[in-house]
Amino acid sequence: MNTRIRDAICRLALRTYVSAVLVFILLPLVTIAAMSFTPGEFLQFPPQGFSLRWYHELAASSQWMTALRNSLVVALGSAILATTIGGASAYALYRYDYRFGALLAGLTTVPTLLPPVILGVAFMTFFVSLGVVGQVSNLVVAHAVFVTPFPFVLISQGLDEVDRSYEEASRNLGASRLTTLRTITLPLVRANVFSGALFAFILSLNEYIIAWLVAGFAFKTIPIQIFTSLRYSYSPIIAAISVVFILATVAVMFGIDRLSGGIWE
Amino acid sequence: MGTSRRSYLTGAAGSAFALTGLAGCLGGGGGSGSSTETTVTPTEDDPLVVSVFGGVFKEVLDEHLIQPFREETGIPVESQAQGGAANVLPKLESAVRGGNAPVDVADMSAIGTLRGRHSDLWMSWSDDEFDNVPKVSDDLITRASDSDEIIGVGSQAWFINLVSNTEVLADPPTSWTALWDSQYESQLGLLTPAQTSFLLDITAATHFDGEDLLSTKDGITQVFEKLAAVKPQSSLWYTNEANFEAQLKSGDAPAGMLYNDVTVVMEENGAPVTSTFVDEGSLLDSGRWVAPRTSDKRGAIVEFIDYASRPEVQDTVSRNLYTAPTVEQQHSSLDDQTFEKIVGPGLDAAIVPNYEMYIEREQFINQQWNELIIQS
Amino acid sequence: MTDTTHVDADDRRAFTGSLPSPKYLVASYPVAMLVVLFGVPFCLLLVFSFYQNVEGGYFAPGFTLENYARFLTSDLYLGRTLFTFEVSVATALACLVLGYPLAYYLARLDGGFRRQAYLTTVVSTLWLTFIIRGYAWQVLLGERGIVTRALAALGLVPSGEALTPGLGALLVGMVYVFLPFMVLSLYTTIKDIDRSLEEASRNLGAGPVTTFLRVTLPLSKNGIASGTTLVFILSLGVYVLPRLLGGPSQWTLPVLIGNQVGVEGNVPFGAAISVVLVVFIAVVVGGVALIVRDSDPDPSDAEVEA
Amino acid sequence: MTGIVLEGVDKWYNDDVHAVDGVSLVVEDGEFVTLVGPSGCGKTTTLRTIAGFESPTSGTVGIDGRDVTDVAPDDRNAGMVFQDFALFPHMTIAENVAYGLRVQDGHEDVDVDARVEEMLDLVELPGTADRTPEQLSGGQQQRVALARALAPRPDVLLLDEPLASLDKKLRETMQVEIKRIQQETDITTLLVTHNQTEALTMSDRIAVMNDGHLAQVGPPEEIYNDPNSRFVADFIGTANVLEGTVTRLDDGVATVDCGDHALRATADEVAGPGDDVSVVVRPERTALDATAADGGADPDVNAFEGRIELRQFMGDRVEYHVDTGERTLISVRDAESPGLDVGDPVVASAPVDDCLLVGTTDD
Repeated sequence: MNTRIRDAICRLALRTYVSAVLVFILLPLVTIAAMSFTPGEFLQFPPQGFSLRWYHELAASSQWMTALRNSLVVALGSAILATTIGGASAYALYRYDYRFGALLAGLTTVPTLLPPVILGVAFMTFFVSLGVVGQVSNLVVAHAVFVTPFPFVLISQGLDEVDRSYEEASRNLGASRLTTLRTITLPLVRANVFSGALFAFILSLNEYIIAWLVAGFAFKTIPIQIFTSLRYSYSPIIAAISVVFILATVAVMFGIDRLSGGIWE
Repeated sequence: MGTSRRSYLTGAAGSAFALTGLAGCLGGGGGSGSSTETTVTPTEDDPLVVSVFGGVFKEVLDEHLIQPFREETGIPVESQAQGGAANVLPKLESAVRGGNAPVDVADMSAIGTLRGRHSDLWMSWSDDEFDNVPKVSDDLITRASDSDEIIGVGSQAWFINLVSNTEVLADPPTSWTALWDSQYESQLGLLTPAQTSFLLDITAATHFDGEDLLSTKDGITQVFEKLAAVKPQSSLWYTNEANFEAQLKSGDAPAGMLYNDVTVVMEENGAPVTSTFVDEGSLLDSGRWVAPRTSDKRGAIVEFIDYASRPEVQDTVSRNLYTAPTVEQQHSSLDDQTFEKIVGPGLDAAIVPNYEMYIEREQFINQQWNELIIQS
Repeated sequence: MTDTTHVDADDRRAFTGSLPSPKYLVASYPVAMLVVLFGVPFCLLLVFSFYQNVEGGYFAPGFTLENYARFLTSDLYLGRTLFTFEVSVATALACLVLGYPLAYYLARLDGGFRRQAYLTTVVSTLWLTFIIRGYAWQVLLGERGIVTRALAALGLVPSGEALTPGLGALLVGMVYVFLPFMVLSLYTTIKDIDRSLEEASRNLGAGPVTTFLRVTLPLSKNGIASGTTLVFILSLGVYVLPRLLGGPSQWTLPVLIGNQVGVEGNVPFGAAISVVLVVFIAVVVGGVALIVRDSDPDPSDAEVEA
Repeated sequence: MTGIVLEGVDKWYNDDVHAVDGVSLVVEDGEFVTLVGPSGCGKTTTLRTIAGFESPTSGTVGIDGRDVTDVAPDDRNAGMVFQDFALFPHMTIAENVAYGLRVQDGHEDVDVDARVEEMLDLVELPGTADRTPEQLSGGQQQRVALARALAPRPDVLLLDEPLASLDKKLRETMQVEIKRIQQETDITTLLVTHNQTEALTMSDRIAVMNDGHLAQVGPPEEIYNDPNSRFVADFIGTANVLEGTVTRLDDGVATVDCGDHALRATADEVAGPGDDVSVVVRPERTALDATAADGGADPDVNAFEGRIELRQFMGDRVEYHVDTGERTLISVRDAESPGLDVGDPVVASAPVDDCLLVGTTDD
């Protein structure tokens, strides 16, 4: 066969395939978005008409708004906590040698590799044993541990790229260790710190099973609220909140990408 | 088991206590000692918190129970949606153990009420504290195991009926024997897990002349063996009503077991479905108003439960939710047609689950049940 | 992470001075937090797995092997373990086969903008809760879902029948959820393969297929190993998708754990299943690490890229 | 007050790498000393020990009359210029220069601003205050690094290969600049470099370091003209080194048997008959003559017969490699002197005074 034709066929097949996969990835999102604009009572695709009805109902629903507020509070708290833990761990490992350094690195990264349901059960036994049940802080702590690997890894990457001589120059100019951390090291890895925190935030925001096992009685985050609602009906309001979440997630991802100057490159 | 259940519980509580002590201030004074003697009046900042089932339940109860109660008594009250009863209880248990129950009153399934009783979670009352509770059907009152005190008062009752899609099945099944009828192979939607489905009770009532069989392990095994024969007919084991509703409506699973109230709502919304009170008796399940014993609002709790048990409140809720009122029929003012639609041949004709069995043989039943529905 | 020859000048002062070394002060915060907030819960999980369940009640402290015995002697649970394993393997392999061409295409795409747009699309779903994604597929594969209708129109499935719940729906959902991990893992590896190697092969007269099989594929084996392991491990832990897209016969171990703890109130047994699953994962990770020890298949690295 | 005092500084890494081996060195007030040596000789470690980034295994470090061995880097008041300049990329030039003052207490803003201006004037970069490091060229960054190090008025200035990343032309300019600034500020300076030309042109004194210890310390002329070891001779400048054994020693002149030649060389008292030694001859001290021109042997001159093997034109001079049979000698002549071509027979000769006897080993 003619080589050029053969290559062209290969390339065409590949491009067709890639398009198909991209459709596969986008289809569910597009469908949900389209259905959220239905004026009717039920999920329909294609939707009959266009209406923001379900977005209004969402905004007017104290249940959903409470869940949204809960989600944001938990995600914010756990992102901050996770960033301090992951950041300190990354800084310690980057700055010093420890005989058990690998152990600390492992301890920091392993929570994401474990099935979340197991983390959830572990935290449940933990808080039950402590006798501290139903506090929002429980969920903040549980999610923080779950998402710590992300700030850890991103900040480690950032520190890895920071030349040690910047810190030495600062110390040499008379800045104390803390001043150096504050004025040199942190500003230089700021993008990584924010990216890590945002990853942690978004992951906590979207996490279900740990939240369900650890959250107190009647405390609902958005994923819990969606799961519970699915039990009773496939209301378009679920599509509406999903769209809100998708947009928020994409916005945050975009922010991370801008911050870190293209994390995929 | 040689050791009594209570001694296990004491042990568990003891260890929880020790750990609470270790936790120090974290527990916020995790003392879970009886606080029933003191009663606090709810305020706007610290209202009476009532948890109810989510979805339509909450909407209706907010409008026809919570709001009117607040208007009439002036007691600040707010409602919360809880998840499905099954997964709520373990959390409530841990909360009460921690001494900080997040709600004052909960609408609890009958099984949940009994589980809570085993763990000594509930506040108890004597009959004479209430005016309206005596009108509630005795079957729907749960009492403490070691005294005559009331711990749970019927909130709503609901029937699990045989339902079918009228477009697919011209001749809807009316007997539970349909579940074993190969005519319905791969057509039926059935509830899971065991303590939501009550298929053990249905099987015992349909094939074994009543429920005595369920009092022994051998009997239960026998019932499970019979139950295994419904598997070929099942097209869907569901936990989410929405799941089966969609398939029932579309005819994907043209028949099955489903709550009468849910089905009636579907029918009224124009879906081609019908709900049938079964020849052998529909299954009657019900909820209870319970109060975690750690709540400090005893006075308001009693007032609320008594208000909820008023016949006219019960009737209003029933008219809107299509659940059965829990007061005896003579106190109800529902017209015959409505009564027929939501209670069918009456509470007495129904199969009442052997709730105790599900608790005493929990692990055994769950294991058997999982083997039944999961293993192919 | 740190060069081993560098010893900080401050360390010495730490031993001669009276102040605690900042070296250990810095590490003490993450170590303390992780030990207390992760290590302790995990040990408690282990401890609870030996507790006794109280029927109709809670649990009783003590030591019993009953929970493990129940798991290991039951066809039900062993069968579920096998099923969980099979689903995870199937997911990992399907993601590999489906993701490789895409990753290859993206890695070899010249245009910065187009690549950025495609990559953004691929990862756009990555951080979205499984629940929304599972819900979307529930709708798409429902009896009136457009995928169902499209497949029915093509005569691939009987018309008017929902594809969910079912094994097919579960696998579609799993692949959907984990494909981005695989693509990113492979993408970073393939991108690092020097393009001139492929060109050299073509130059020597090998066709595109031969070049792929003899050059590209062997050079990307690290990405393949880390991506496949990562997807496999994450698949083992999925709870939401079997609940949303599968019926009881598609329930995996995590669902059973969730049911034991959250529904049946049997925390000790749920803890025991958890421990078994952790051991299983550790064995798999250890095995993979042994097999590809010298080719750096660090799954956490792949996660980072993600 | 003495600028920098190192006393018996030893540095071991992990008990098996002996990076610095008993270095003692004094840099006087206002003096410019260069620490020169090949990569890995321990010179950077020595400098970092002075700055406080490394801690000596034993020995002491003194700056400005103060023992700073156990003092943190930020309390040593030793300004340092790093090899890659390490200008803070997230700060402007002015912020970089001001940094050392800002992190100290008690500096008024106006004072800081004045000092920044003064420093930028000193390094001849006025008007760059608001730019960022990446907007500057390599040479400009170098000047900023210098200004930043000098701004807090350090007691000593440490320069760690500051010119290594610059191209040749710029490097030469900056050598002059650094020297000028050092003289203007009269600051005690220790420069670390592997570049012998830098060492020779800039320093008041040179300390040659090899394998962790100091090989020779002295003014550039001394180091160049009178190396005390084969290593120093080889490392600083170009040298012809001939190995042999001392056969006779009289009046400070040794006769060395180099196999094919018996050389006469000016000897230090170190050598005695039977010692293995090296004889060092600088290329520019080696004369080249056409063979026919000379017949008799001058006792004060060592002569080697050979042929031109290679001719390299260097602009102002020409370098010849002469093949004398057993070895190749390098000789340098002015570009103006009569040309010799490859293959021409020549006699390379070096006066005995310019042939220096040193030990064979590096010690």
